[in-house]
Amino acid sequence: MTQQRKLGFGQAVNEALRIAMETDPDVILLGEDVAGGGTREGEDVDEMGGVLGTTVGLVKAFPDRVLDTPISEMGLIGTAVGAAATGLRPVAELMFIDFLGTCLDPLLNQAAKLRYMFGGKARVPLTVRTVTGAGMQAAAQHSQSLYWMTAGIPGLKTVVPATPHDAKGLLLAAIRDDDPVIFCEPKSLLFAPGEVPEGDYEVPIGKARLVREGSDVSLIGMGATVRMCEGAADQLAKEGVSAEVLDLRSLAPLDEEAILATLEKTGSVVVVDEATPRCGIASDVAALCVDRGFDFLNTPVRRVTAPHAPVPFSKVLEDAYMPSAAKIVAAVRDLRT
Amino acid sequence: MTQQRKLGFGQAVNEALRIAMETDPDVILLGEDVAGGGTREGEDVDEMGGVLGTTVGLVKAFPDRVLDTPISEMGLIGTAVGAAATGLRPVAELMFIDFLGTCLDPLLNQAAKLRYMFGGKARVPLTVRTVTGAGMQAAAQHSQSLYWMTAGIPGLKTVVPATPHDAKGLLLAAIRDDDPVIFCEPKSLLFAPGEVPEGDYEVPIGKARLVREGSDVSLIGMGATVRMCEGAADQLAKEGVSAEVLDLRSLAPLDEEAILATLEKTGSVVVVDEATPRCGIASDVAALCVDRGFDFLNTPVRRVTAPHAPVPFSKVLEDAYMPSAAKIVAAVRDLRT
Amino acid sequence: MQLTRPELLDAYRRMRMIRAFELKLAELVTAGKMGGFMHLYAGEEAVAVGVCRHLADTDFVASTHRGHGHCIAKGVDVAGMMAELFGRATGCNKGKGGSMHIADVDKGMLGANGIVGAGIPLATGAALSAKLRRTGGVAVAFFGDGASNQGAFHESLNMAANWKLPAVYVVENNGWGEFTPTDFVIPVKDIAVRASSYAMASAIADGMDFFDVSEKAAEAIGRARAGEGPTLLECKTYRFMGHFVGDPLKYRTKEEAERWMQQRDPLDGFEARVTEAGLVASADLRAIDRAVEEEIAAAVEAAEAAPLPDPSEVTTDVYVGGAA
Amino acid sequence: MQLTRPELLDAYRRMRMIRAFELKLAELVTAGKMGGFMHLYAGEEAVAVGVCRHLADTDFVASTHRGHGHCIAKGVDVAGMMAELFGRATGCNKGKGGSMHIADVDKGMLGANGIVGAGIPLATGAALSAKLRRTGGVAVAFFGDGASNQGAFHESLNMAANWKLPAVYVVENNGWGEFTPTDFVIPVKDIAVRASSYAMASAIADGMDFFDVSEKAAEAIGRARAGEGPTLLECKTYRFMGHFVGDPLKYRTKEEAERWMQQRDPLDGFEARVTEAGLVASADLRAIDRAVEEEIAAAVEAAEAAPLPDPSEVTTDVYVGGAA
Ligand SMILES: Cc1ncc(C[n+]2csc(CCOP(=O)(O)OP(=O)(O)O)c2C)c(N)n1
Ligand SMILES: Cc1ncc(C[n+]2csc(CCOP(=O)(O)OP(=O)(O)O)c2C)c(N)n1
Ligand SMILES: [Mg+2]
Ligand SMILES: [Mg+2]
Repeated sequence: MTQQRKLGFGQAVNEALRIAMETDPDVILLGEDVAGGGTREGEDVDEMGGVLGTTVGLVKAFPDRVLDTPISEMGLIGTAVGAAATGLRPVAELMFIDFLGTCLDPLLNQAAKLRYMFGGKARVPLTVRTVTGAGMQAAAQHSQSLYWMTAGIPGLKTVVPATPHDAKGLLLAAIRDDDPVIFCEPKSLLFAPGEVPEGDYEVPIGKARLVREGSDVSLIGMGATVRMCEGAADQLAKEGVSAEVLDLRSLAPLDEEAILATLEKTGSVVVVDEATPRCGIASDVAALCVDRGFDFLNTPVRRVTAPHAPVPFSKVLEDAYMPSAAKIVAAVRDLRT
Repeated sequence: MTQQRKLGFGQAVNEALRIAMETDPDVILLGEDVAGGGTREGEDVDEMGGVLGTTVGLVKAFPDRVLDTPISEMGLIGTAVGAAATGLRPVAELMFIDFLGTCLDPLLNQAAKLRYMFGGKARVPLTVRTVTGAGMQAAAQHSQSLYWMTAGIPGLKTVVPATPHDAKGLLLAAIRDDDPVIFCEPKSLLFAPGEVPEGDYEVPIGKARLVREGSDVSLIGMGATVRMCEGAADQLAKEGVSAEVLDLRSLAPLDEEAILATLEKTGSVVVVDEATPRCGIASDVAALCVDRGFDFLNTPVRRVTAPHAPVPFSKVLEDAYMPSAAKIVAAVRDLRT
Repeated sequence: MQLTRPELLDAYRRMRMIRAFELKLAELVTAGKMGGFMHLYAGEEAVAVGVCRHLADTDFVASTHRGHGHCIAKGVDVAGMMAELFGRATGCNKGKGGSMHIADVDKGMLGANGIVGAGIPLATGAALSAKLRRTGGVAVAFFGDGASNQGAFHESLNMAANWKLPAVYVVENNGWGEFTPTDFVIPVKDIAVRASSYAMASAIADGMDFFDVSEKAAEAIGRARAGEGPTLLECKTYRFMGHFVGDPLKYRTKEEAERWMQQRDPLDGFEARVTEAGLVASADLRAIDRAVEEEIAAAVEAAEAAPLPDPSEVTTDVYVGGAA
Repeated sequence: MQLTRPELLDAYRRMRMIRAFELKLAELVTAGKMGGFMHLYAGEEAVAVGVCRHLADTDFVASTHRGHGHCIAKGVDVAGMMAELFGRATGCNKGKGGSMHIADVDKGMLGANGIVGAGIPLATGAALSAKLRRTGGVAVAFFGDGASNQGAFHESLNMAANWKLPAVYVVENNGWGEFTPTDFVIPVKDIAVRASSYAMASAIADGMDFFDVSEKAAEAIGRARAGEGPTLLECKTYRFMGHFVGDPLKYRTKEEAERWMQQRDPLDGFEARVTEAGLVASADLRAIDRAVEEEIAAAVEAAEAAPLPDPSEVTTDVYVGGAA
């Protein structure tokens, strides 16, 4: 592979948005400050392009297609659903997934169900971009990993890329998907650079990524925890344990075959998720292993997740709260003794 | 045990509310039509006491403490949270749990987190009563079993009684609990009668109920699926299979010890939930079995749930959608071949 | 605004169709031939028909839990609706939606909605589509007085006013939200005043008078098409039957209901107006009544004879890609 | 409404404390000594202090993401706040909340809130408690112009007006919501007009003028205590610093900000007014300035020296019953 340029995760998202808008006039962006205000006539000011700068520059390129909304999540997401059902292909930004509580209905009862309730006579090609996860001391209401709530809703798809490469390709796939897709941008990865191909490409939704091969244990992560799994694998290698690392990428649909394949290979699984432990992706993976994968299991399936608690503010507490390579290594050691 | 009187599930709830209000002046009810309108001066009309009549009569007994609200779930649940944090012990009604999408934030980010965010300096003794489940052809937006969403939120408790006896005792425990509790009333059980003791008693939150003893397989259900598990156990008994039936009752906290105890006894578990399959209680139970219960497992853990789809309207489709004794029996047979 | 004779007959036919359809459903549900939660539109016919007569299939409406009237007014096939309510495979939603989700997107009918207030942002989105895609279309949200207390109402109207969207927000103020009188939960007399929070145009129509609704809807829709922004149109009306089929109606007085039904029935009012003006003869209307009854009887017969959905349909239509 | 000399000095001391506290935080965050998302209240001091001076510990306030000013005005201990922002075990939230959740329920401070608009129903609930428990207390919700576009605003004000709750809704209209000018997202000039949707009393105060805010807040709080229902009080103000610490401020002109800071600084206005009236000498105010600086310096020192929370604290306080 030829030497590629490196982009931050956010820059990769920005590039995907630009390509999607260039290739389809029905793609629009709407959200709070996605243009970024400050565009009054004759004033020497510049737009912010989102609270984290992810959409910077797009309003200049597509002046009529990047819409700042009021702080009205129910209104803006509901409007995006209605627009998607009537010909547009909107990319709505929910600034942080923690705000899901202000706009769940249009996703839960409208976007996810219109097609089914109407007997197949509707499509809702909506993408909701949102920021997830902890690690920036943003505290209890700006650090959650609530993708389990959307992943559990039939009719929605939910993806969480772990690299800038996948961020660009999965976002392009999400926007062009005819079903509603929740696209998660892990806070702790937003500025991490990685290789990103030029041009237009898609990463298929529903396919996990085998990050590294191994034979003794399978470390299954997603989003921000993939790096932790890789760190743990490095450490375990030093201890003579060969760990395979799988990046789920797509939380709904889940790539069951990839999970079962790595389980069959190693016989032992540790699932690592930033989210809280109850009713989450980690439980689904474990449940799959003990159902269809039962005959392959040589050890218990361990889940390394956040505790059943809100996200604390103080750095020491937030560190104690989050999964880490060390916690993964400890879980693997425990499985092998 | 002396012959007891029988009450419907809804009547048991009504009785619990009356006792709670009699024994604590800070207990109030608020919700849409919980009084039930129609109480204009001098008009010969009567109140409805809720869309399903569950709260009938209470406004007459406690005129200032049963409040009809506008159709404003965010406002009424948020108000209930604020009231709970400042001295009242509100019982708010969310008419159907499907409406969670209009009022998730006050539960997810306020009720569940205030105490933690404030370093233990707040308590939110709130109870939210809500109706769950399918079986009445109420279709996609009035038939969901979304208790997995609240069970997954740290700081909330979630219970779903399966009998009028437990409905009364769990509701009294929920109202008197100093943490926020989501109390689920399965639609299909609301008018099913059962024995209910007179007077004031509580059923502890966090404790499962062993419904029947068995030695070959454990059927673990909750709410409306407990009856299905019992029906399946009857059928299996005819086939010479001894099934133990466990009623979880409390979804959060989960009675892990009771689950592990029945697994240890039978070595084989089938979890039965009316909810959709992803990120649900069934996955949590299976994940627990393959983690702490691994050494007891003789068979895969099977989940009998609704499919990953919205709830359909047509009776034939709704029947195909829901779990049933027959589906449970089939799952057990499959495990044993 | 003078209506032609065909227009008058069509308006009457639609109003009569709604009335007859709803009465038939009450009969079928009470007889146990039909299931589900059923909210009937009888009494409010002039609103749906007075508004929708100004709309084309390319214009969108978002409806409520009380959606049959909006469907019929918007041109959804009555036989398909009846089959849907019988849960048949031939229903307009393949039997998957039922009364609370009855829809036909091809007719610009974005569905009844089981979530009070949820149709308001959907219509707002349809209006945004129309504006950005320059279709020349408009979007209408129908919703009740109770729905005007939902946050979705506030957020949507603010956005629509801000963006001058081609939308019309029609609040059907029937004096009740389930069993609670409107004045118990709304401290203002006219919901139309809420437009002032968004510097939005507003109007109040007599929802029992087809001509008044039609005229004010024409103005609002005209403004929307002309790019002059949205309107909040309040129609004062009354629900003749219970909140749902089976409602014991013990919370409101018989007198109140009878007053409305005897003095303000929109079909009677229409008939008096057009016959007195000599535009249409009663005999013409009776002929329509008979035709409507026959169409409904045929729809029931066809629906009862139609096949039920195959159980395998339970997991289709979840995703465009196919099964779940 | 004449203030006594001690009242004037106390008001100035609180406003100065807020200003100095916020400037110190900007310094600490920029220096990397403090983390988290930090929204500063500098410029809006007259609003928090002008309102809260009429409240007792038994009255409740619900705040916003920009909550330090409301805390200080409501009497929350500054050392405890500083320790909280340093994430220390001695913080008023044990280091678990931080800036966006800083609170002290014992002082009637129901917390900053990371969810825009979420404090409005919380205050409404506190007002319901006060009314039903007959405490004689009132509840105040502080929120921004942007928050007035949230459904929670609409639903809460409607309920409060309906029930005549002892509540005051204080909208801090600072002309911006993050980087978006208020007039980009709100089509009405005065947010106060939104009270008319609920037949609620309303008033507009100059949020840079402590005396005007204090007077209008007194009237609103008086009405609430007297059982005459809630008020929507709009205070026109301006945020002197960025939306958050680190905001490059490229979206608004320097001129706009300088105009406000030079001509409308609430502290300067207060000083001019009281010294010209001969009620207080500038020297007295300088003495307060010094005392405030010392108190803050001491708070920083104490906080930096204070212990961090024990990692085991991560799972305490989730439930009253104890650990998760
Ligand atoms: C979000 C939500 N809350 C509550 C309900 C239950 N509900 C169904 S209809 C209704 C009353 C609606 O009143 P209104 O908006 O005036 O319409 P109407 O029934 O009078 O036509 C209620 C409370 C619901 N379906 N959705
Ligand atoms: C529900 C929700 N949406 C969006 C945000 C992100 N956000 C934080 S502050 C803010 C602007 C708030 O503006 P305003 O209400 O005017 O208060 P101000 O910051 O001007 O004091 C936004 C959009 C949030 N925290 N919560
Ligand atoms: Mg109504
Ligand atoms: Mg502002």
